[in-house]
This record gives sequence, structure tokens and C-alpha cells, in this order.
Amino acid sequence: MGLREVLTPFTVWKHVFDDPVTIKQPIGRPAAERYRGFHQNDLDTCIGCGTCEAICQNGAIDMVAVAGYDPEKGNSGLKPQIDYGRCCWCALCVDVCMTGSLTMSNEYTWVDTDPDAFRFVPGLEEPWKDDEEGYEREGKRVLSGIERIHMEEMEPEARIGNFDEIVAGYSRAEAILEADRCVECGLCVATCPAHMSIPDYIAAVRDQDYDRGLQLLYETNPFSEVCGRVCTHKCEGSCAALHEGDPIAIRWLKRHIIDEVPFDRRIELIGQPAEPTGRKVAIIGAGPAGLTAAFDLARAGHGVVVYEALAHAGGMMRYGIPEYRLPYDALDRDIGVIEAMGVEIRTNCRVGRDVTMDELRRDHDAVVLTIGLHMGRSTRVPGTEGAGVEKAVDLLRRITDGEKVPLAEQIVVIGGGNVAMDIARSMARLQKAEFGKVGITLTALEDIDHFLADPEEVVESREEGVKIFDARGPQEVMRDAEGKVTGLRTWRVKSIFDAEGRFAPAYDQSDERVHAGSMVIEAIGQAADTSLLGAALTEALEWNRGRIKIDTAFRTSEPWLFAAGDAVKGPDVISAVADGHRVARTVMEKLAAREVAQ
Amino acid sequence: MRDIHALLKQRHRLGPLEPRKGGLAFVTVPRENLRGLLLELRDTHGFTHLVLLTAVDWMEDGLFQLTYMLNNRGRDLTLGIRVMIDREEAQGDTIHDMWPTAATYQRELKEMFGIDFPGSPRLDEEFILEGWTDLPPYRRDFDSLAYSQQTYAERPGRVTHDPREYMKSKLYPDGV
Amino acid sequence: MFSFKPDRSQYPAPGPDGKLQIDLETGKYLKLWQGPNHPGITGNMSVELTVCGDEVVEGKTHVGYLHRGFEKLMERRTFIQVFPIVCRVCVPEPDFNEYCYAAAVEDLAGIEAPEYAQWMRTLILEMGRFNSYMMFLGGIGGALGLGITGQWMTYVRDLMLDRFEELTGARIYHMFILPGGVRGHLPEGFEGRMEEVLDTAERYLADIDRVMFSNSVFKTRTKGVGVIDPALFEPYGVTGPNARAGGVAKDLRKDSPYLVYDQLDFEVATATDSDIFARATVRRADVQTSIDLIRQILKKMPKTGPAMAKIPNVLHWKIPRGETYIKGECSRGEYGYYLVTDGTGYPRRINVRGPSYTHAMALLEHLIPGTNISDVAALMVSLHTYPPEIER
Amino acid sequence: MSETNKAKLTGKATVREIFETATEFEKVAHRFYTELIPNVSKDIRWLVEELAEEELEHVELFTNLSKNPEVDAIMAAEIARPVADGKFSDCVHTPDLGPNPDDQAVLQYALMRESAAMDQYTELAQSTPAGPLKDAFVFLANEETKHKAELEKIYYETVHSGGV
Amino acid sequence: MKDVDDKFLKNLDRTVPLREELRPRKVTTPDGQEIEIEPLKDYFCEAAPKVHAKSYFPIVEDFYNWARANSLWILGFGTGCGAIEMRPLMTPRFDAYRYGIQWRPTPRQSNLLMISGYLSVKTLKRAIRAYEQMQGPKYVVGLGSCTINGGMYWDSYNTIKRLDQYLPVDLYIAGCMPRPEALLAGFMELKKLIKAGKCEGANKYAENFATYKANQKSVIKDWDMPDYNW
Repeated sequence: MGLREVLTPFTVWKHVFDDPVTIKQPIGRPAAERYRGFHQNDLDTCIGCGTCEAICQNGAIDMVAVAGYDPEKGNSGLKPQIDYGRCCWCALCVDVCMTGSLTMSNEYTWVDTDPDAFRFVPGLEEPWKDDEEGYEREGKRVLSGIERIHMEEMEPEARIGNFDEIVAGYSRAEAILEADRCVECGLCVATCPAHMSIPDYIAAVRDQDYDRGLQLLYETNPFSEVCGRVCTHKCEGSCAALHEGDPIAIRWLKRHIIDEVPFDRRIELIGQPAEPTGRKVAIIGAGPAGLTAAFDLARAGHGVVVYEALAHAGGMMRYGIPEYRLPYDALDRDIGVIEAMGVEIRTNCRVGRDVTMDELRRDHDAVVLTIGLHMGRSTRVPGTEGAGVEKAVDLLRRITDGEKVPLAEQIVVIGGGNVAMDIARSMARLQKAEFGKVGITLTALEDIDHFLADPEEVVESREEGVKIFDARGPQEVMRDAEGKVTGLRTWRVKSIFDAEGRFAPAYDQSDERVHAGSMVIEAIGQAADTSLLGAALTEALEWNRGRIKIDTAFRTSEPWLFAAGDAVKGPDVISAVADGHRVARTVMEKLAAREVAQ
Repeated sequence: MRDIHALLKQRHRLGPLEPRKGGLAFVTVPRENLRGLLLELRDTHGFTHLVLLTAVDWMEDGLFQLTYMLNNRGRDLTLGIRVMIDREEAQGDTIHDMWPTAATYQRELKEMFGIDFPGSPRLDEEFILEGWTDLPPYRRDFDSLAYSQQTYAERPGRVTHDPREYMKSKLYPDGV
Repeated sequence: MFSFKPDRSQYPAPGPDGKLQIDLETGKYLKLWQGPNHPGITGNMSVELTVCGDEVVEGKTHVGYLHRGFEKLMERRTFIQVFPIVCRVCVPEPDFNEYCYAAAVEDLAGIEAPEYAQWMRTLILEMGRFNSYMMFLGGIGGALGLGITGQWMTYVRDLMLDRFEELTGARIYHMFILPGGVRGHLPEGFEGRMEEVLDTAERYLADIDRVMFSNSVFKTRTKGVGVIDPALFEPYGVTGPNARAGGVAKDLRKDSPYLVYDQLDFEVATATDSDIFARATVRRADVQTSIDLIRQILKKMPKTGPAMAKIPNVLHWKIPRGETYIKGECSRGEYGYYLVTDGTGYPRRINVRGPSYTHAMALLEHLIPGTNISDVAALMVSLHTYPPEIER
Repeated sequence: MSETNKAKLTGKATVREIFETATEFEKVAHRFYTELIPNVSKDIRWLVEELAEEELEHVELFTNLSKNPEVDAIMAAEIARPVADGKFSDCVHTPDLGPNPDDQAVLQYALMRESAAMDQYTELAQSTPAGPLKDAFVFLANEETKHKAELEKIYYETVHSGGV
Repeated sequence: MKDVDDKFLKNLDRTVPLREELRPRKVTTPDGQEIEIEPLKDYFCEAAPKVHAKSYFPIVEDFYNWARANSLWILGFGTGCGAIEMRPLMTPRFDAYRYGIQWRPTPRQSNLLMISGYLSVKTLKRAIRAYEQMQGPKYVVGLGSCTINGGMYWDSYNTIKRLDQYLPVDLYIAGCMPRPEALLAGFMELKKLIKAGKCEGANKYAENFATYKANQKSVIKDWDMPDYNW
């Protein structure tokens, strides 16, 4: 030990005149810009999906109801309440948030004598509510997938000219990847008219437990194979994932489950119907509503006869939806399961012609009317009377029946709904086969943003060579001297809806156009053909703006008659299925009540 | 690693070598072969560093897996040696004579899993827990949350709602 | 010069059960608890000393005061939910837990973190190492009554915490290294502010050299005290700076390069005496290495790039059955995570291998007999042990 | 509205007289729809009933207005908000009502009537010098346009977007 | 989170026997005498704590409170993670000393016990002893989520969930862990409370002594101390 070692430490005395490093005002010193401080939530963006609650490893988050926020489509109305007696500020809730509404401020001081005070709903009234700084996740969500797994489809060149199914369906690996994206919030269930257990069957896909998946499907929907292809999938419009990416392909996953379970196994899985009750129910119309009701009633042991005017069961699913969207064998399998439950379907049996309503009423304990909308509307502009002008629903029916339908090299379609797309694309296929090229012009009142058709239908139609003229109001079907159709004269529609989305058309007469074509197809509204009721019953029934009046349980004003489906409610397959369940329940309640009475 | 495995296999009943990336591999041996294997690895093959000793509870199979992780520092090889022992009469062979530090691991295993290592020093002394009367907590049949809820009071008054059920109750209470 | 060299042959020997063969009631021996509430203990743990005069004849480490049952809690949490709690295993250097856990999950799930994330992780780990050494240098001075080192080093550590805060969003538990990558990118101007901190640190370290390492009192009290015989390194599982102080130039960053250490240029510091002083100087040299590494990383790391690899939806992330062990060189030695998965969404077992586990238990208990009571604190601090990683 | 109707109106000298004449027209329309009710099938009777109801409302409105001393102010306020006619005219082709018309035919007929009335009043307003009389015609044209717009909405819902 | 398994039933019957060296017994002293010892009684005082009455004159009490508020001496017992954020407070950058706050090594010199986060059962026992050894009036501050409702260790078998069941808590500071600045804000709030005479934790402890003891004993199985030990 030398003197040097004794003295050296003293050299740091030089710092004695340095400025102190002390922070003068430490209390409330601003934290870093990214600091993970107390939570903030944009309540108007928050959809109450509860993903934050699910990921919180501390069990710090509760989903609670907050005044002024009610459940609606794709929004549960619940908001996260955070317990700062649990939170660890890991911000996984922020990272996983589906909408990005949950963030953090850089506020960090909260002192209280009451331990119960540390619970709050961010976004309501906390002092740091409007803090700009604080932690937000960088970029988009990374904790759950944003991009939808691509669905393999036929190329436009390959699919035009035939009626083969376009969509390939997911492979197992693809389905698992897509199912993996689901966060199981369940917001979609309320939106689905049939309230299918969507998160549960997606979980079944993930677990590769297709048996369970199929059972889940059949609990709420006997037309899962149909819906897996052509459902309007409103559920996907309320999917939490759509806020920062693509919604989960719920429809394709449903189809995937069905694709993975062989037909025989299906019947095995859903099990045998209950013991026969001896009760009989007649159902008029073998469409989705009627057959769903038939399925439910048959499973409960009731005898069900379905009367169908056309040659095959399926209703609009068969006669309205073209084969390239819904192959007939897929539909046949769904109907096959229903028939396996003991449902008798009498095809080519038109009520009012082959059997009367009175007979049905006499021979059955209840009659359910599910006749759909099979009558096409006409614009009735000048020139629509006569040859060369057809209605879409009629043509689609004839195509399904394999009839030869009138065809022209250049066809003008009026309408912007799914039926218009269906007929345009069907005719395009026939044209391709007949003439080798497509010549379809589609005019619609609505502008492209307000089309009633699904966006993908519009895209695919265009891919297939359909020329779409949106916002054109039909004025006249032009005919030449011999009365042959030469085209459609239209005016431009400047705007079609007012600010509230109500119909308020404004035409621009100066922008007139003639769409050439030797055939015009009207694909606008549809109506129910209620002539089968007969004059007396029509007079006896209560009506509601052109439709048979029903109550919430689908009872008509006649105690023995029930009505459901498009004819009374609409507008799609899955709604018809939901109606079918509901009407079946009402019928069963009535039958049970009679049982008790006797 | 494969060379050592091939060499050892002649004298010990080794399972197949399960290599992972970065000089790491796992191998299973029967309990009676363990000490001999460890000795040989330590003295002949340079696996002188006992990285860790721990157990995995395979409750469904009625087994405990003891994992002895040895490291050869010179060649940067790590070998995880698995010994499966019966869960009901959980007993292992002490190796504190080879690595004194193993006594600590064995004390922990005794306390946390209830695995006995006869001959290991201070085995029955309390290590981490104090006054513990329940099942050894790392056993999988010990439910931490249930124990916690039965023993310690939580702050009451919290309620949560499942979004799906909540929407059902508000939008379609009768199910349709 | 005073030298404390007791005659060990006079001590009672422990019996086969490990218990000391002494009769406390003879009055010759006294039990003395150092900790858990004691300024001369590292964290919340205690050493039960049996003393004879001011000479310690036996020391037993008692831990468990911080036991939260992490390994049990991890088994109850999904793979993403484990992420927030791993860092709590070690308070002063939490990032190693995050890295080891993330790397273990990535290994078993077959995910590769992007390059940017690898660099960022390295940066975070070096910043954490720097902080840990600041704690050490402050602590070792404090244990010997040299209060100023603690004051200075805590200040410098706090400057680094400010950098941590702006980078990761938190001061202590950064929770920045997610399985799959890291949570974000460097904030703007970070390099400049970091350079300021490193400059300040170097200035303070130069003062530490003068006030501590050149201090005759410090040298006298640490040189030749608490010597670990290098022969004990293997049996007692001594790793890291504690082993390097005894001439074993082993450093996992060099020997088994992980992250981007193979692209960085650094030397492994060693010493020969294996005493408290040597352990302190090795760490002093390591701080400088960390400072250099941080500078190198900031210079070499890519400016942009994805921070996260694509990972499955974390809410139902299942990992196939398997087991792995991920290790790294933390400021105290070999830190490792042993992860066993069983194909479900929850880990089957996670075992944390903290270097303090061997250093503070078997090794410390071996070293204590024969020391002076006043040296116990310094000895314990010199091993650089953090109790939470012992009991978890 | 025929030329005779137009002639009836052109001769009127006071606002009150104009309203009384307009009321007469509405009464005629109301009678027409009321008589049509039994002729249509029950499922579309709601439509004809609604039309009759609307005409009756107009009758009441005009009657009340013609008695109201504030009529000028009310009219001025109303015509300050001109109602644009969107000329959604693909439906305004006089249909052949026949003995048992369907809903579309009834709607088309009603639209045609409202459209004609609207044109009539507009024309009269244009040919009348500024003053209370012109205001009265503008007001009436506005009323008919509003009514027509309402009908157009029903038409669109029934014919165009009905069904799918 | 996994749900609670109903099948799991806690083993409630077993109690931990008192350790050998704490049992009453006969020993021989170094000078050869045989004496009876009862360690638990010999080592500790058994008198229960008493409620400390306020001064009759409010102005005197106010003065006391002012004095108490301005000398917060904290027991330097780092019970959990939060302790690491107290270190900056003891050093120049945040310098809590300027507010009359300092850290003391022994309970006998302290009047503020900071429970820095979670408490394992083993530490709870020491914390209770430390608290009971402190001189009144004394205060307890709970740091972070863990002291409020269990924090991230809400399902741990070894940590308590609510500190207020075992010790009278005067103030909580939210955070995991709270920053030094938040701690300072907490101290300032505590000072305000003390000055207003609202920090009656020690008296609360004396008044509800039986309840606190029952709660403490329900989790500390290894109860090798008398009910009150100071």
C-alpha cells in the first residue's frame, strides 16, 4: 500500500464545485413519449370484443356495461374496466386490441387511501383521458393475423363457358391458418340471423375436430353446406378482425367443416330423430325456411310433408342461385340429410292445383307457408311487353331445369342486385358456349357504391366480361319496326339516396344513352305468388304492406297457418333458415299446448 | 455429440439422441444407468458443468422426468439427460458427491415436487417455503389458483360479462 | 498488514446430514441472522451465521422471501401471457428473462426473429448488463462503507433507465422482447442521447477507478478475501465474471454466440486472483465492454426493418411437444431457460436457471466459514447474487 | 289533371278560392281511391288505402289553410324550401288499371296523377304574376312533389329492391 | 386463464409443529446451572398494543402531526421488486432527503414501512415483526398493484392478495412498479394526510388487533412467535 493509493481517492474532490444532478421538480416530471402509463380508451371506437380481457394474464380487465353504449351489430357495447390492483402495465391489451382504441397515456401518478378506488373504465372521466403522449402499438396488430388466407378460385377464363363451381374451398392447412386468426370474441353470433356458434366451430377447425364442428353447425343450421357457399355472411361484416384487416372467412370455414365430413358420417353424427309423436305438419314450399322447419319438426318426431310445386326441392337455393356458385349435389346432400330425418318431400305438387289449402288444413295439425318470392317484377317501362324481354327469375329457373332459354349475342340486364349478377353471369356462360364470346351489359339504378349485390359478385362479373353501367335509370326498351328489341334507353341517375339513405332519385335527362342489345332481362324486385291461397283465404288473412301479416313467432291471423321465409321476411338463405327454426318452434309449442289441452 | 452418444451407447442403455440446434441434445436413460453415465460424461467427455437439475411432472403418465443438464464448456455441447421415475414413490439418486451444488437442486426438488434423494444433505430442511402443509406446489395436481382463492381473500365486487352472452341477453334473449 | 487467517482445523465439522456439530448452548457460539431486513444483504434474503467471536464458523443461506411460484404460474399461463411475468424473475436485469423465454418459445415453435429484432435484443441486453453492473459497483462500495460509489452509480444507472424508458416505455420491467421479435424501433435521436449517457458513465467510472479501485482501504479489505479456488468452479457451477476473476476466460457471448454477438468485436475480461477485488475489477472491465458494445450495436444495427416475425394468433397459440434450453451470458453468469412443451397452449414446465442459484447457495455457504463478520456483506455482494432468481 | 281542371283554376282571383278548388280535386281523388279499394286483392289493399288517406290529409290541409288568416306566412315559409323533383320517371307511364289492378299498376297510376298535378301547378305558377296567387300555386306544386317523392320511395321499395 | 378445478381441495388439517429450539425446555448454562427456558416468552414482550390517545389540545396535536409529517423515516426493508425504485430516491437525482425523508436500517428508528409490492408469506411474517417493532405513530404505504389486489401474482399460492387484511395501510400508490416520481407524490400525499391527522393506522391496528392477528395466522402456518412481538 503506497501513499499514492491513499491520496488518489481524494482527487475526486474536484467535483465539489460541480452543479448538483438533482432534479428540481421531480413530482409530475413528464415520462417518455412511449411510456406505458395509465390506460386510455376511445369508447366510440371500442367494440367491446373483450380480447383485452382474454389476453390479460392478471385477470385485471372486466367487460362492463357503460351508460350510453348499447349492443349493436359488431359491437357488444361493453367496455373494459381495469383493476389497478392487478395490472402490470405490460400493454398486451393495447397490442391485442382489435380496433386500436385502447392505448396508454404517459401519466403515472395515482395515489389513494382507498384500495377500492383503483378500478376504472378508461375513456370515461379519468384526468389523463385526452393525453396525447403515451404508449401506442407500433403499426398494426401483430398478435393476431391481419390478412385473410387466400381462397383458391378458378380464373375467369377457365370458369366462363361452363357452370363449374368457382371456389375451390380451403385445404386443411389453409383452414387452420384462417381459423387461427379468430379471437373468439363472439360479436358475430348476434349478427348471424340463425345465431350460429361461429367461434365454437372455428375452434373446431383449429382443433381439427370436424365431428364436433359438424355437430355445432347442425345445431343451428341444416343448410350449412349451402350457407358455406352462398351465405350473405353478414357475420363477416361484424367481425372484430375487420377493423385493422380482413374479417375472418367465416363462410369458407363453415364450408370447410362440411367438406371434411363424409355424407354418411353426417347423419351418424347428428343422430336419429325422436320417437314419432303422431302429429302431422304440412309445409308448403321446399326452400330453406320450409326445409329447416321440416328438419326441426322431424327431429322432434313429428310427421312432416313438404309440398313443392317444382320438380326438385331447394326453392331459390336451386332455382335462383346458379350452379357455379352452388352445385346441385351440394344442395342435394343438405336436403338428403333432412330427408334422412324422415321428412317427406312431394315435388311437382302445386298447392292450389294438385292439392287445396283446405285439404292440407284438414289432414294436418298445422300448415306452414314458406313459398318465397318467385315472381319477377317488371319495370313496365314502354317496350317491356312482348318478346325479347325476359325476367331473371324465370330464366334462372329454366336454366336450372335444363331448358333451352332464349339467347342473344348482346344482352342488356336491368338491376344491380345479386339476381342481376346471377343472370348476367349465367347468360354470359351460355353466350360463351354458344357464340364463343360474352356480350352482357348490366344497367342499374344504383351507383356502384350502393349496389345491393355483394362486392365480390360485382368483381367476378366484371372479370367474366360483364360490362356494368351503374346509375342508369331505364326509360324504354327500344324496338325496331318489326318489334324486335334493339336496346335499352336509359338516363343517368345523378344521385339515388338522400343523406339519410332514403330513396330520392335525381335524374339527368341530358345524359341519355342507348345500350344496344337484342334481348333485355329485367332483374329487379321479386314478389310472392300468393294465388295458391285462394280468394277466401286471402280475404280472411291479415296483411301487412303486401305480405301476409305475422307476429314475432311467425303466426298468421289464422291459428292453423304459419308463414316464414322470404315471402314474409327475407332477404337471404340464412335468414330463411333462422325463420325456419323459429316457425318450427312456434308450431311445436302449439302442438305441445294441444297435447296438454287434450 | 453423435460421436459421444455412439461411444456411450456401448456401455449405457441410452435412448436415441434428440438433437436440437446449437449443440444441444436430449437423451433418456434408465435410473440405474444415471450415475455411471454422469460420471463418465464428467470424467471422460468433459461434461464438467452441471447446468441445472430439475423435474417435469408428467402426471397423466404417472411419471416424473428428472432432467440433468450437463455442459461441455470446451466444445460448447449441452446434453440434457432425462430420467423417468415413478410419480407415486418419487425417488432419485443423489449426485451431490459429484457436484456439491446439486444438493441445492435436490433440496428444491424435494420441497417443490416431493422427490426424495436419499443421502443428499439437508434435504428435509425448508428451502423456499416456510410452514408449507399442502401438496408440493410444483406438482401438477396442486392447483395454485384454487389454493390462492381458498387461502387469501380477493377484493370483492368485480363482475365481468362475456360479449357474446351479453349481446344475446340484450338483443335476442329468447335465442332467436 | 492485518490478515485474517483463522485456523480451520479448529472448527467443528458438519455431520453427514450437513448439520454443524456444535452446541449453541455452550455459549461459545452465537447465531446471528443477517437479513432479510439488513442493509448488508443483497436483496430480500438472509444468511444465518454461526459466529465465534467475530469469526464466522458457518453460514446458511435462507431464501424464499421473494418466492412467487413463477414456474407454477407460468404453467397456468398461455405462451403470450408468460411474457409479462418472466421479467419479474430478476429485478435488476430483467431483460435476460425476456430474451431467454422468447428465444426458447421461438426455438420450439420454429420461428425466427427478424434481423432488426436480433440487433435490438442485443442492444437491450447490453443496456441491461450495464445497469446490473452499476448496481454491483454501487453495492460493493456500499458493502465496505464507501457510500459515494452507490450514489454515483445509481445516478448513472438512472440515466440509462431514462434511455430504457424512451426505448421500451418502462423503467424497470421493460417487457420489450416478445416471442417473435421486439415491440418497436429506436426512437428518433436515440443514438445521440445514448452517447451522452455513455460519456457521462465513462466519466463517472473514471472517478470510480480513482475512488475505489485505487483506494488503499478498498484494496486492503478485498484483496485476498473471499478467494474461490478455481478447482471449485466446476463442482459448484461457478460461471460468468465470478469464474473469469479466477482466470477462466469463458463467456457465452464468445463461446456460444447468440443473437448478433458474432458480429461484434469485444474481448473477454479476466483476472487471476479470484478474490473480491478480482471479481470487482472483472466487472469494472465488463462495464467498459458493454459501453463499447452499445456503441458498436448502435453503429452497426440496421436502421429499419420489421421488428416482429409473423407469429400465430397468440390467444390460442399451441406449441408442439418438445423441450429446449436457451442460455446466455448475463452480468452474473450463465442464465438459461429450460422450456418443456406438451402440445397444448400452455407450457408444461419452465425452469429458470439463474447463476445466483449456485453462487448464493452452495458456493456462498462454502465460502463463508472462516471469514470475518464484517466481510460477509462484501463477499456476498462480490458474488453478485440476486435472490429472486434463486427462488423465483 | 286535365285541361279542364287547369281552366277551372286559372279563373280564380283569391288564394282562398284556389285552395277551395284544389280541395275539390283532392276530394275527387280520394273518392276514386276509396272506390278502388274493394276492386284490388286484399294483400295490396293497404296501398290503395294509404293513397286515399293521403288525399284526405291534403283535403284537410288545404281546408285548414284556406281558413287560416296566417296562410300567406305559412305558404311563404313552405315555398322557401323548394322541393326538387328527381324525375324518377321510369314508372310514370299511365298503366291500364283494369278491373283488378296489382300493386305496381296502382302505384304507377298514383304517381302519374301526382306528377300531372305537379306539372299543372308549376305551369300555373309560372304563368301567374308574382303575388299571393303565384305563391299559392308554387305551394301546391310543392305539396304534390312531396307526395310524389313519398310514392317513389314506396315504388322503389316494392318494385326495385323488393325480394332479394 | 384456466378455471379453478373443483376437484382440488386444499389440505387444511395439517399444522406445522413448533421448531425444537423454540419449545420450552431445560438447558444447562455455561457455568453448569440447569435452568428452564421458554424462548417465545423470553425473547418477546407479550403486551398488546394500545390505542394512542390524541392530545387534549388540538393545537398541540397539530404541532405533533406537523412534526411527524416532516420526519418520515422509512425502514430500509426491500420486501419486493418495488424496492429498486427507492434506491434512486436515496441518491442525488431524486433526493428524497430534501423532503425530510430518509431510510433507516432498523425498525426501531423508523416510522414508515413501505411494502414494496407483493409479499410472500415468508416475508409477511418478517414484515409484521418489523411493523410491530416500529415506534408509533407509524405508517404503512402499499406500493403497486400487488398490495391492492394481488397484482400479477393474483393466482400465486405464496403471496398475499390484500395487504390491508394483515397490516393497516394508510396509502396506496398505483403502478407496477411505481416510479420514483410517483413515490415522491405518494410521500407528499402522506404528509398531507398526517398533517390532517388522518393517518391512524397504528391505532387501527391496536383497535382491531384480534382481527389482524386472525388474518395473519390464517396464512402464516409457521407461527413461531407470540401474538405481539416488539
